Amino acid sequence: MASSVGETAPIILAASRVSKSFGEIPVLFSIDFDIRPGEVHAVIGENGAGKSTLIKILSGLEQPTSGSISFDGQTVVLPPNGAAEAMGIVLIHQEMNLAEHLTVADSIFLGRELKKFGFLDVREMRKRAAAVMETLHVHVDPDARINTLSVADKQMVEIAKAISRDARVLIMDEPTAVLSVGETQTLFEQIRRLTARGVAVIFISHKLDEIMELAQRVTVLRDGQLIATVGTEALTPDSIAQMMVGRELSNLYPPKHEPDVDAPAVLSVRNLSALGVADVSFDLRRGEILGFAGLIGSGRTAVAEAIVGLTHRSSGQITLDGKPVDFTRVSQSVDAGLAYMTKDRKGKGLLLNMGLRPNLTLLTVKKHLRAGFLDSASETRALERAVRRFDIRARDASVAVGRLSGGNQQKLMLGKTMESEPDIIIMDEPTRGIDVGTKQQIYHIIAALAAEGKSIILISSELQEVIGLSHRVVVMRNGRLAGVLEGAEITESEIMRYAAGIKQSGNDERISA
Amino acid sequence: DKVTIGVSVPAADHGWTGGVNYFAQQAIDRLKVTYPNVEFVFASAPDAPKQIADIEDMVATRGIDALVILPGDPDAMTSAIKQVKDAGKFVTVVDRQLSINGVENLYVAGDNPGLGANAAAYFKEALPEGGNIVILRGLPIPIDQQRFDGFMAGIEGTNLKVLDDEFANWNRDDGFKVMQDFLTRFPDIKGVWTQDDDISLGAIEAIKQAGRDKDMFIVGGAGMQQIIQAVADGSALTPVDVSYSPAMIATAIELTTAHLVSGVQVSGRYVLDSTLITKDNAAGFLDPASPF
Amino acid sequence: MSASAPDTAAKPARGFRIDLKTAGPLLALALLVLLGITLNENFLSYSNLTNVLARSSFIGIIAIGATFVITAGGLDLSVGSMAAVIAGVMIMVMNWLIPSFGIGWSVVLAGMASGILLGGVAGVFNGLMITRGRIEAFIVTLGTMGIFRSLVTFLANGGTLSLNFNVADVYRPVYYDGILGVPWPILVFALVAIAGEILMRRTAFGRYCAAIGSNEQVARYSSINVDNVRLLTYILQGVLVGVAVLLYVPRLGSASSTTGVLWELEAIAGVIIGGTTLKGGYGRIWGTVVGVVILGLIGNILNLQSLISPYLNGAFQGVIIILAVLLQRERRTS
Amino acid sequence: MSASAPDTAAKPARGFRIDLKTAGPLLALALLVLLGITLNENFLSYSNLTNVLARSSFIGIIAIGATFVITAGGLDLSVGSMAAVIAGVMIMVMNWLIPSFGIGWSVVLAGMASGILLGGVAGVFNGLMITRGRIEAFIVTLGTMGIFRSLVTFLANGGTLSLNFNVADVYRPVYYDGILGVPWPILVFALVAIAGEILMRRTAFGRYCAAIGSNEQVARYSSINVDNVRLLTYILQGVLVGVAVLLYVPRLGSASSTTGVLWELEAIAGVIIGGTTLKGGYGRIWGTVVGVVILGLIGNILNLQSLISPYLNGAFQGVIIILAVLLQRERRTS
Ligand SMILES: Nc1ncnc2c1ncn2[C@@H]1O[C@H](COP(=O)(O)OP(=O)(O)OP(=O)(O)O)[C@@H](O)[C@H]1O
Ligand SMILES: Nc1ncnc2c1ncn2[C@@H]1O[C@H](COP(=O)(O)OP(=O)(O)OP(=O)(O)O)[C@@H](O)[C@H]1O
Ligand SMILES: [Mg+2]
Ligand SMILES: [Mg+2]
Repeated sequence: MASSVGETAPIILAASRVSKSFGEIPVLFSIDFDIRPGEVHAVIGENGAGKSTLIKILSGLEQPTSGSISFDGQTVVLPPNGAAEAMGIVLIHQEMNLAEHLTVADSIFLGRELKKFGFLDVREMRKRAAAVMETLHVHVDPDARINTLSVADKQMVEIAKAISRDARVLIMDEPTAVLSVGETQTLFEQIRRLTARGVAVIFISHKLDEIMELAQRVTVLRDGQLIATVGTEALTPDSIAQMMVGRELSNLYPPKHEPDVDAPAVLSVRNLSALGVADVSFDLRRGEILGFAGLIGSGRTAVAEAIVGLTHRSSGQITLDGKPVDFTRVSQSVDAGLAYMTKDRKGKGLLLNMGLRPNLTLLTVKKHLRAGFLDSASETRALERAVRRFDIRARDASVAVGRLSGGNQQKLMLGKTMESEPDIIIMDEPTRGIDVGTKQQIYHIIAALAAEGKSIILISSELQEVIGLSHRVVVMRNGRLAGVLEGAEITESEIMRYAAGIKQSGNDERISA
Repeated sequence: DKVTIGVSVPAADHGWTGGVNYFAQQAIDRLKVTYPNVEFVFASAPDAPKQIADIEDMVATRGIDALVILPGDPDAMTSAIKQVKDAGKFVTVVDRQLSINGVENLYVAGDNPGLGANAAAYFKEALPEGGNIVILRGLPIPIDQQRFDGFMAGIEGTNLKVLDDEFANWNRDDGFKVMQDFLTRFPDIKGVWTQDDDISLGAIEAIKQAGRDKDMFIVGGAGMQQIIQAVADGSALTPVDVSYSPAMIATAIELTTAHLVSGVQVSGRYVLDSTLITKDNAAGFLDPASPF
Repeated sequence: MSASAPDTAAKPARGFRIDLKTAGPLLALALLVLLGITLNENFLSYSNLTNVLARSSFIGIIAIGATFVITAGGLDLSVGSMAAVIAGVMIMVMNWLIPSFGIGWSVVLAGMASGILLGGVAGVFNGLMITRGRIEAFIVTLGTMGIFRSLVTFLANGGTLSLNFNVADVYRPVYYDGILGVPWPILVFALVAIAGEILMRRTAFGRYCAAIGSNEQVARYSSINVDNVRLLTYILQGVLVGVAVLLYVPRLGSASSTTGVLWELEAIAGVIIGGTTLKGGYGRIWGTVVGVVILGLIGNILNLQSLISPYLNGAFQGVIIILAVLLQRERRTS
Repeated sequence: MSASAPDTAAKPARGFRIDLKTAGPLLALALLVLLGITLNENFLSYSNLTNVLARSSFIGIIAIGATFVITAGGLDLSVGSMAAVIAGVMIMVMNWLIPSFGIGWSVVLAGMASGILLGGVAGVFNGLMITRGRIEAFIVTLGTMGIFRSLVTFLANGGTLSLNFNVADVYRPVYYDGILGVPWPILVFALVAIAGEILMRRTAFGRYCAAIGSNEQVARYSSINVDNVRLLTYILQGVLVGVAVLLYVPRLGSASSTTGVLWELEAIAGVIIGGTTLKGGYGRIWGTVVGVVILGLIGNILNLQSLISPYLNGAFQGVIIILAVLLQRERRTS
């Protein structure tokens, strides 16, 4: 394979004619891949294309069915179970891989604890953990237990864990999926610092602009086949997308239909306070897509969870279609036509040990009862519908959901939420880990729902997405509402100003309108 | 002045120990009225460590002057009881022999080998030409072994053939199960020795269910009222029983109290015989108030 | 393989293919039966098989309840003591009602009703402490295990509670008779098993149990009322203990502090041998039935031979239990 | 641009702040002590306190092992039976060595060594079946529970194995004497607890136990040798059962099939009362010590008074256990 980067540094890690099957099912076909010190090499492809599988092979977590791996020019069999870390191959998993009971510092040093006289040097580990977190501008207590952190903070801990190791090859599987622009930039700074020191970085992302910004080379996979490895300078986001999906991707975002300014507010929130939320008020109109932007931990999820009754509300009123409601259980909000889709698909969204069908219908089991008993035919029909609508790809319906590729899990969760046919949908990072092709489909679905008269709250850390879809955008900061943007105001810089606290608006008159 | 007597018995985990608990408390209630200046401390324990803990607590916190103890596991209890003795307390041991001699001041003994021997004697008499018998044993602990050895010694040299023995854990449910399976396995059984009336009650149901109550008889032990009543009524299935009264604990408490209060000299061994209860003498063993 | 090719998309459910995980316990059962046949020609006799199944039915019915509790991520250590206290109270209620109702089925039915009711109440108590009190199931049911056991000892004054003989005669057929030669306990066990299987596989409740045991958070976010479902599992367990006791009391007509000792362990063992996961999330009623029957057969086989010293019964039991599960594992990974 | 807002996040490290979760069992302990004091003036006497602590030491030492097993997501039901078989073998070894070694410390030391060794071997067996055999810990240790118990019954021929009295006299001080008025069992318990606390908090092994119990996959991907760590927890458990038996034998001088019955339940209860999570991932040695002492005190307090019928002891115990954990929960959520 001809290198498209005119580098002279020797290849550090390479895969040669690597194939992989799970049981009978082939997922990778004779892939060649290599990376040099100081290089960022991106891997892109549709959901289920085999990206995660490839990098698992490159880090020893899976063994190839055929083909070989070479490291420092030597053909090697990588040791399993993360032992390749000792060789300097460090992986950040796509699905967060942290033990929930441990503390942040414990997690960062798990498996290579610092010791003094044979005992753990707890103080030093805490200090170093804090230092790494500092370089990432993350403010979490090194003694905090993982199960008290938000999804984004967990991702940052995962990143901290990886960059604190002496990596020669750092592999990142969609590290930015739950990060907002700010965190992403911090991460990129760290990546550049590392590559400057000669670390090789393999980077997977569905966000093409990130790839353009960071990578020198891009390898495109489609259905387990190597399509091409090319230098980024020769590419545009459009051409990458085309290589990935195999077709032209015009208009990622559908045209916004005119928001009906006179439409009644279907959901009104007044002075909502809850854990992580203070005094939030806003209205959601019928047929409207209301974006929620903000930094990590700015309280967007907390607002949503307080509305649907997942967390305790300390004060504030919520009205639905003019009627005051007080949800204390999710079932009440679902029955009232208000559904919330979590961003934590592994921890809160899907039963990883179960098949597709029970997962899809879990929220709406009652719809599939006939004479009180589950009607599996009806469930199967629902699954077939969801598979078609969201392009879910799985070996078969009985495969444990935990074995699906990340993006397909996300699609299944979308399907699950939509099964309840809600009038109001709160989507928390709905396109987390989804490829551009499917993203486009989902955007169209969201827009179509709004056009039908459904109302959508779109919580997203991807600013482009918020801007491309929303009629109005709520920006949150520190658990409070920092501003509401409308029409031409909705620009990246405006949102960032509010989010960062540079701009603050007395927006009371606007939302009470 | 005030006298405190500690009474420690095994927990009421089957019929016979249930009887021990009952008779001990009866005796205590009765004696409390008779001797207002005597205080009793009563404890029952499911196992040896707990029973040792009980008597340690009696010495350390309740200031007992005498201890009446039916040791669940005498070998394990010996040194703990010796400590009580060494602390200057009067010690009465009931039913089970300690593993060192001379620890106790008074020994009120039941006769476990005798229980087995008595039953064996009846089998020899009832089946002079011999025949097949099965044995349902208690729990694998020394008392059971003593009874079993006593029985086996008693039938040695006869034509009585022990088809098999299994543990029924002094428990009705297990008596039922083991007997059911013995009945399945052995088409010809003439006699059943259960050495305990709780086991008998379970076995009887199994025999009746199989419709073989005419083919065999069953001998238990310990003198449970229900069985004694059947013996008195002339039941063919339970023609006899062997006494082993849990009321021996009451005797021990009474003797100890008498000694402490009125200085009656009691010492040495009181062996309470295991006697064969037959239709003729059953009336003397009936006590409608007894729960056992 | 192309992107939109149907073979990569979800295929429908697999239908009636034999589940490998089921094969494990079934294989162990088959081997035990073979062992039984070689050891004793009466093993396969009608009376032996009905004996074994009938006496396995109490534990079986309780274990079916335990399957739900464990599937939903819980545990109930109190079932054995609960059985004892229910048996004791049933007997007391029946004895007490004789003067007013006279000897007959009305007394027995009243006793049965009280048993089921008490089971339900005990289940509610366990369940509320666990769900509303937020105390670990292990601790709550360890506590109630002691409490129930104490209660029955107290009620029986350390001895045995016996059912009035005349009432016992009326009640006896419930254990010893049956229809078409199948004893009632076996029939009830079969019915409870079928109902349990349907409840587990074909109702929302069963689905919710598995979801909660698999991931409580996901269940909560999926609008399942976790506390109520969990509470229901404990109530169901209590009621089923009541049902088991209905069949137990007519057998010997008595209850004491030893009634039901270690039933909890046997029930849980049956559940786990049957392939249900102890940590929750996956339960199989059918497997539980097989597991319980395996346990019943082990005892039966031990009594049918003289090769093994009775001192070693426990060792034999232990080895078989481990082997039964080992077989399952082997097949699972293959 | 700086990322997440500092004021909603990062709290300073906790330093020596009292952990609320610890406060629960400690509070329960304090209340029990208060109750003891009001019931009997001798409660706080030196002899009573040393009595209670010394006899809690067996379960305590075993429970410390169980804390590691449970933290790593395992379970060991066999500890009680294991204690019995170790005690039996120790006694047999000592009796058997008398002819060659004579009466004296050499025999006792050889017995002790054999006890520890046997514990380790039993632990290796449990651990290998679980880690290499891939059988649920519940099933393996339920199996070995039966096997060990049978073995001791078999060795004792259904009766009791008793230590030669002369050797017993040499050995006795190991339970009844001590240094500076503190009996050996208490000293050993304290030492094991301190070592356990250090092992749990200050070594990679303890950290790995928590990681494995919390998420085995994560542990595996962090290149922790999950099987070996888990195996080590069972070996540690076995060795600690051996240590407990070293102190137990001089107290009772005998072993039988009833030795150590239900110790497993008591040990697990102590662990859970102390705040360790039954499903693994979080363990607290310090809490286990408190939990075991609470259990020991409950028994002691029941003996301090004659108010409660001994038939209701179990109920009292059950209520206290639930309350001890309830206190913990209340504080935790507040
Ligand atoms: N352990 C497994 N067992 C069976 N099939 C698997 C397993 N892991 C992955 N697969 C299958 O392999 C294929 C490739 O999955 P992979 O996770 O590599 O995709 P991906 O490119 O990372 O997708 P995404 O962008 O959605 O993360 C998928 O069809 C997936 O279902
Ligand atoms: N269980 C919890 N305990 C304590 N604090 C919490 C908990 N859950 C959330 N928080 C805090 O509440 C605040 C809001 O968190 P949340 O995850 O809702 O933010 P967010 O803006 O939705 O995050 P993201 O940008 O990742 O979507 C954060 O400061 C978080 O630390
Ligand atoms: Mg992936
Ligand atoms: Mg036999």
